Amino acid sequence: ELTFPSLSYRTGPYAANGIPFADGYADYFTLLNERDGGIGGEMINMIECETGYNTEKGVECYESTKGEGALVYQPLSTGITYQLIPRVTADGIPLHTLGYGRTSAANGKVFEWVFNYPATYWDGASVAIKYLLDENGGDLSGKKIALVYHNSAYGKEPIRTLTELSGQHGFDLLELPVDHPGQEQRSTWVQVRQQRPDYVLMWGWGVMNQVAIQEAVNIRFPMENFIGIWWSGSENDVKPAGDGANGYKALNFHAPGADFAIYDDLKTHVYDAGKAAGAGDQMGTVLYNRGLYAAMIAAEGARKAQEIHGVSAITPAQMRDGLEQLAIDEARMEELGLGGFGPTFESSCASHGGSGRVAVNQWNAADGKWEVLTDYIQSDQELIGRLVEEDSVAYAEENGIEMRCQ
Amino acid sequence: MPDQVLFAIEVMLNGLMAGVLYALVALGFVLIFKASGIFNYAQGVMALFAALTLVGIMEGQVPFEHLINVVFGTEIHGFGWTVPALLAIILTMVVMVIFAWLVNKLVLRHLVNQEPIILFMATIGLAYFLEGLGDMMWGSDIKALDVGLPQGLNTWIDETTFNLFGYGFYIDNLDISAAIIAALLVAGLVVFSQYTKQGRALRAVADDHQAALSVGISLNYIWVLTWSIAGFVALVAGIMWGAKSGVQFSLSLIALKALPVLMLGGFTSIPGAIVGGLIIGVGEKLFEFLVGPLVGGATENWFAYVLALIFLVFRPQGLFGERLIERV
Amino acid sequence: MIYREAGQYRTSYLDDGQTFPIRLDRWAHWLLIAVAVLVVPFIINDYWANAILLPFLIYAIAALGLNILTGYCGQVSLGTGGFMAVGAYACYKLMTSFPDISIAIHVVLAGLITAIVGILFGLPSLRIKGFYLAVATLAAQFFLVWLFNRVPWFYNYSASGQISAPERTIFGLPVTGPETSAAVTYLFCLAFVLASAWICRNLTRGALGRKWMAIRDMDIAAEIIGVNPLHAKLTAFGVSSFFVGIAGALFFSVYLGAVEVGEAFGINKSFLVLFMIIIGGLGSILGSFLGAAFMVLLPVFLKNVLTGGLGWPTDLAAHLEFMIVGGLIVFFLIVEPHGLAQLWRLLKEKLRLWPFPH
Amino acid sequence: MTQANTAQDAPLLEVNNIEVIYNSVILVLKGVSLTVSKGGITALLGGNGAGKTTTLKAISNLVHSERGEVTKGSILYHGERVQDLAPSELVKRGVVQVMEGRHCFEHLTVEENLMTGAYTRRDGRGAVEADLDMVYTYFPRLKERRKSQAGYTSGGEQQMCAIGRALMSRPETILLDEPSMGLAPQLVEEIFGIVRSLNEEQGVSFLLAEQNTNVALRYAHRGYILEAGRVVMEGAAADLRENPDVKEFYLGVSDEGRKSFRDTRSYRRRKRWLS
Amino acid sequence: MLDVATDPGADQGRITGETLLDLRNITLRFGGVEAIKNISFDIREGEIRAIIGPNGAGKSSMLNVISGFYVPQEGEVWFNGSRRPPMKPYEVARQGIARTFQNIALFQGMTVLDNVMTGRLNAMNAGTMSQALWFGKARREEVENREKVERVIDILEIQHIRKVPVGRLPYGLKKRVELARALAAEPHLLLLDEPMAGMNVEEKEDMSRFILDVNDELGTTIALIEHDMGVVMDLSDRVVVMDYGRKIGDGSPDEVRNNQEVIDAYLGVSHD
Ligand SMILES: Nc1ncnc2c1ncn2[C@@H]1O[C@H](COP(=O)(O)OP(=O)(O)OP(=O)(O)O)[C@@H](O)[C@H]1O
Ligand SMILES: Nc1ncnc2c1ncn2[C@@H]1O[C@H](COP(=O)(O)OP(=O)(O)OP(=O)(O)O)[C@@H](O)[C@H]1O
Ligand SMILES: [Mg+2]
Ligand SMILES: [Mg+2]
Repeated sequence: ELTFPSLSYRTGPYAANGIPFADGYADYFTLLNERDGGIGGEMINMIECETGYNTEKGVECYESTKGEGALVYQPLSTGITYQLIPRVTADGIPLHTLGYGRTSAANGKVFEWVFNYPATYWDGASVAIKYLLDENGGDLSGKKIALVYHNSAYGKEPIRTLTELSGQHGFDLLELPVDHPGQEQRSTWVQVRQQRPDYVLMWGWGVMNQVAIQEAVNIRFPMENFIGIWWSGSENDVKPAGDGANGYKALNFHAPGADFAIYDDLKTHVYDAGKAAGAGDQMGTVLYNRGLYAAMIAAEGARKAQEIHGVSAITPAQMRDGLEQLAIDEARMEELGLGGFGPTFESSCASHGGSGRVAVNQWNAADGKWEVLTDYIQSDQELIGRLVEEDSVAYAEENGIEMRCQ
Repeated sequence: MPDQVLFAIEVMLNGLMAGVLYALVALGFVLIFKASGIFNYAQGVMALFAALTLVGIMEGQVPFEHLINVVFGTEIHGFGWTVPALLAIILTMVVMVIFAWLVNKLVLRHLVNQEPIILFMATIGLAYFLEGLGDMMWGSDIKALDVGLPQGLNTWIDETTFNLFGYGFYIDNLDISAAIIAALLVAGLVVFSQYTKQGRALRAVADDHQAALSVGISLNYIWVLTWSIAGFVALVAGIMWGAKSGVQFSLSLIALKALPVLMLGGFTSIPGAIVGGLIIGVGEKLFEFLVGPLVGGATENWFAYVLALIFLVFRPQGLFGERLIERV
Repeated sequence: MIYREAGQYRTSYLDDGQTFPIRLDRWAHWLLIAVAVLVVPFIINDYWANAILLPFLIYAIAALGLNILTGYCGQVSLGTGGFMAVGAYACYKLMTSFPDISIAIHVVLAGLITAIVGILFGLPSLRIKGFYLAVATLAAQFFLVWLFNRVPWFYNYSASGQISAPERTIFGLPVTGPETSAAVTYLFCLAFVLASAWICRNLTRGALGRKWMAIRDMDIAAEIIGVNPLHAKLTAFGVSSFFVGIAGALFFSVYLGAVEVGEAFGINKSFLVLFMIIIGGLGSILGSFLGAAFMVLLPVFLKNVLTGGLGWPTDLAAHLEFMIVGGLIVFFLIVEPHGLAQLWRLLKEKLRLWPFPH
Repeated sequence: MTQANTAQDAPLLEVNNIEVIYNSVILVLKGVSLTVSKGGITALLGGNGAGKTTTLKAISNLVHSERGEVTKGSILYHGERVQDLAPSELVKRGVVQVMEGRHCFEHLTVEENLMTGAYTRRDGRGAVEADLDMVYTYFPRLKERRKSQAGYTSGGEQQMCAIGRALMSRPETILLDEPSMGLAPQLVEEIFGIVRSLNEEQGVSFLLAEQNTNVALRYAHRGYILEAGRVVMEGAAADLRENPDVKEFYLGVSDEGRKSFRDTRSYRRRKRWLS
Repeated sequence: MLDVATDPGADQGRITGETLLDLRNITLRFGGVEAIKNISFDIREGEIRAIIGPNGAGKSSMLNVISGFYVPQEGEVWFNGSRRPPMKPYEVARQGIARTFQNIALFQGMTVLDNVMTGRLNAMNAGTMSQALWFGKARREEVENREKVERVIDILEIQHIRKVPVGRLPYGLKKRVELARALAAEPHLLLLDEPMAGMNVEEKEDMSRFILDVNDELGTTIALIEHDMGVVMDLSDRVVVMDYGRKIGDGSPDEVRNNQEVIDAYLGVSHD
């Protein structure tokens, strides 16, 4: 039996986002159990534990499940991630933070147990600028770009990268923090209106996203110049603003929608069998797909581990090896029924951060769905590599961690 | 006029509007405080619950859908009808009255003549309960709420001011409706509480439960009445805020925006809620505009409280609150 | 029939003022401490320590602190989260600036620093009373959180904006950082809890405690009979913040190991600790413990029963958990408005009369 | 005791052997029985903590709001059981209590306080205004202070306000708890004068708990003496006044006439009925 | 202190000491209400001084002026021979003025014992540290002061309710506890605001005894507001009469009793 805990949040302020992710995560494992009899002959045991996006509950969930042979944690909250990094390091259990958490954990030399592929926030910032460069014929000088961000560690993540990039490309960066929870953003958007930035980037979460998009609609900010990070790019964020949100863009490292072969299997083996998680109404939404994607990576990691170690009932340490040698390529995704679903990437002992390739999606309000606008764009690896190195080395020194993979 | 001044005026106007929205939430608190001396921690959750119920009814959701599906293995997904906004609002009001009745029956009645802090605690219990109940009844997803109020930049103001100053002011239509509704509500409530027998009884209850009982005021009746009105105010606040951000859990957090307003205006004053709202709205927006950039922004949350604090140091009972009786 | 006051004589005023006037209570109390110190560390595991006992102990300290201010001195505070943050960040700065000094000393110093901050924010209490005072403490709450989030010096300029506790040992055993053992962290916190409870008890049974309670019950009368309100209120703010600061320091360094201020020390924390003392019993040391237990243990218990035991889906279980916690709060209030501690006291009073009710 | 005598025999309010327990542990009344006859003035006397206030609150049903309970016995008004009625229901039936210790609504003005007294009345504005005038003629001092917040009036003014407020509901029976407390001697006489005139002219019945035994027994028709939660003596007021114990302990007169307060020597004396 | 023989006749109108407290031309206004209008009177060392007058005359306000809670708009307060500068109430208390209140102001959440102990707060000044550790001075002080308090408790016969929360006490006992609290402070000047309201004759007799004993034994000067003329006439050495904020009489009980203005405004019929 392979145990995968799912630290989900179906309640609390971010429940609306937690539910689809948890459903997707669960449904994928159910599919493997139902269709393939688990992974490599081992059935999957997924333990769901409610965190309510609360760090203390997250710790409780971790402690209560780690004894059950948990193979990898997907804590789904930056706060909980930071609690768990030292704990998983001590306990020797892999931690996968899919496009969130601590960016510099991409450096596997320092963070042996932490994985954050396929892309990090810094990749996101870099890709956003790259995309804008593209739109402007490679030149952003003299342009003004505003960053509307959640005033927390998460929201502040891209600032360093963007500051570097603004130096490189000569655009002005306007920082506009929004305090939690972000229900009232009038002064932020009045400022946007006065300062007339050419583009607005957003690192938001929860209700902040909905209000920001609504306010942008209100001031008639051109939606196509408004780009959110992947946590600001779900149906939940745009729907409350109605038609006004049409054209809003968001980054993503996987595809939206249900046009994938795997959905056929899900339908036969999971939905129609009455085994869908939750209310069973989230299929194909961005966050459901993200849950699916996270589960897929976990499963592939386990498969890889089985392959390397030649045992089916793997240990967390073996799981780490599997995750560390993971290679997701087109062919494999096609096999899984997920052709083109996400970027290809490979990981190694030193690199836990994936390829850093991110696509831009756009909201089509009329059809009520997200559309893929670009291919997966490669982030500025040189710059990000440098930043990751700096930060992780500082962490290693502070905590007396020895570099591995030398 | 120089740009900065124009901007400041625009910021101020928007502050006024935001203030009205805060005041809408604060009003609910004031009502219940006035009528029973209870600081109703559950007011924010009530706004959420009211808005959830409204959307639920409008969209023909089946209450406890998920629970029913899990327990009975059914596949219910809504009644399949929609209800017009006005009717839904009325039905929601009925639900809120039932809620008020239950609160009185199950909670308040047993806590007559207790100290304020204990009643406060009871409302915390209520908030927890309602939080769980709301989610269980209507689900935790974000719901768009549209009762037909106009939203977005008001073109007329934009154009007029543009012609005048060469810079168009941004005022949200929704805020304008909120201001009108708030004005009506406040006027009505002021008349009710100051000039009617029930209003007087309400204030008497807040002062001394026992004495109120002894003159024949029925606490049950008064409490059902005020909690119903507070439920109505919560619904209005829920509609306004829900239209901005969608109806979701975070709606209950608007209570935090109402707190400084409440304290500045005075817990017992209905006009105080409005005036306090306006002062806080303008104050925090202007501060963010003028000082925010120097200190890194996102100052609104704490500045609202600091502003209230400054006022309170000079008037410890809030701007319009009743003077604390200090006698021996 | 054993539970009796009769036949237990006291011969000095000190005896009369002791914490547990009834012998059986005294024995039960010592037995409890003996079990907590001598037995629990040997049977404890990571889950019990990290998920249950540590939060319980740490919240108990915070509740004790707030109870001094709100329960004993009558000043409603909603700034507990902010003051805990001061403790946490002070502890972090001390830990990283003076790595060679014992962590126990850092925790105490963090408490003292918080006490100073607490006194500062307590100043408005001279003019502002009742629920209105909450505004001053809320200003503290929001301002402090904003400050720790905004000024990079507090988090040593780390890119993540989080603070994380480096490893520190006591008697060679790690109490912070990843390599801790359940028993050590538990005992470390337990030591602080016992000391705090003992100090609180001492303070509240003596002259200072009476000053606080006098201010709480009727501030004007207290002033007229000779209590200096400034002194009483500010000492309450100081002592209270001291304990809250210690709780914050432990919360960060021993329990969580890494925190982000807005998330760990937000307004919710202030409310949570306030709920604890109201439910447990205002102005009662036992109440602080009972309240902390109620708010920390009950949800975990319910969750384990509902999802673990009955196999409910997690979301329904979580919703039901909210409803049950809320329902129980109301239920307990109706049974006994003055909190669990008072309920306990009345039960004992009944027991004393048993089997003859009147 | 002139006209009132005629109607005095019909019992209006009967309290039969009630027990009251606070907080479900403190037993305060241990079987109290008394009757108030229609149109009578009944005095309830007794030392501190005897249970007078508790008795009145048990009748008006305010004990519930202090976490007290009537556990035994019954209370009948007009022969009907009333102990399960809400206090407001009782007021509607004409029983109103003036609580011990003033209990004015501090933040309301004196006049608003009086007006809340008329809360249950349905007989129109005019009648209420007339009664307001009546209260003001009884207590001219209140008229002077009518616009000030009750919390800021003097102790005696608050006492008048509380009594006036009860009168405003046009009750049939008034439960008066220590009306004379804190009032100037002249005013005490006046208040009892008002009690008597209401009783004689409008047939209002009174149950009054009073420490000022002297005055109380002068105006009452009947008296009960309560000690430690039990009725220890009852009888016509005139008889009680002649009782030597009552004389010594409640009226402060011994055989040699009124004693000076300076003359009391010892603290502990035994009442004969308590031996 | 029990059963000290005093000759009642000789006590009345006895010669008392120096002027302890002198109120000169006090005027106190609340907005439009003039509660005290230009009143002067003095209280001598060791005497029992009664203040009487109709309701709302300004008696309680006068006590509040003395204890520093109200600051008069005009006039001077002389205490112990020197003019008292503006002071906070707690500073006044520390000069040795204790009082009871008309509407009982006990600390509801505390037991009788703790309430009375609050009377001794000004005598207890162990540092916070010592208190926190319950060591040294704090511990010593607690015992010493407890002894004093127990004496007061004994005198006032409230031993049996020592551990009862005051909220549960009947009215009359509360008054007695309040007196105990004031006495515990061992004041120089004791201000009593209607200490016997709500008591029956027997209890008033007891209270009178307590007051007399305190006055005799400890030499405490007492200012007393009371509506029971019997008590006032029997106990007091001198009486001030107030009406509508004015002083309408001042002198020995006999003088006051026969003053026509006083009879009209206050006594109504003459009392024996
Ligand atoms: N709420 C309460 N909780 C507990 N005990 C109470 C409560 N109210 C009164 N008691 C107790 O009940 C007894 C009777 O009190 P009650 O107030 O009825 O006396 P009383 O005769 O009115 O005295 P007084 O003349 O002083 O007003 C007292 O011993 C008192 O301690
Ligand atoms: N803080 C205040 N604000 C306004 N008015 C006040 C205040 N304190 C007292 N008064 C008024 O001053 C007058 C005198 O009040 P005070 O309490 O001194 O009367 P008193 O002589 O003690 O009367 P009683 O015998 O009824 O207690 C009253 O009319 C009262 O309403
Ligand atoms: Mg009484
Ligand atoms: Mg007075």
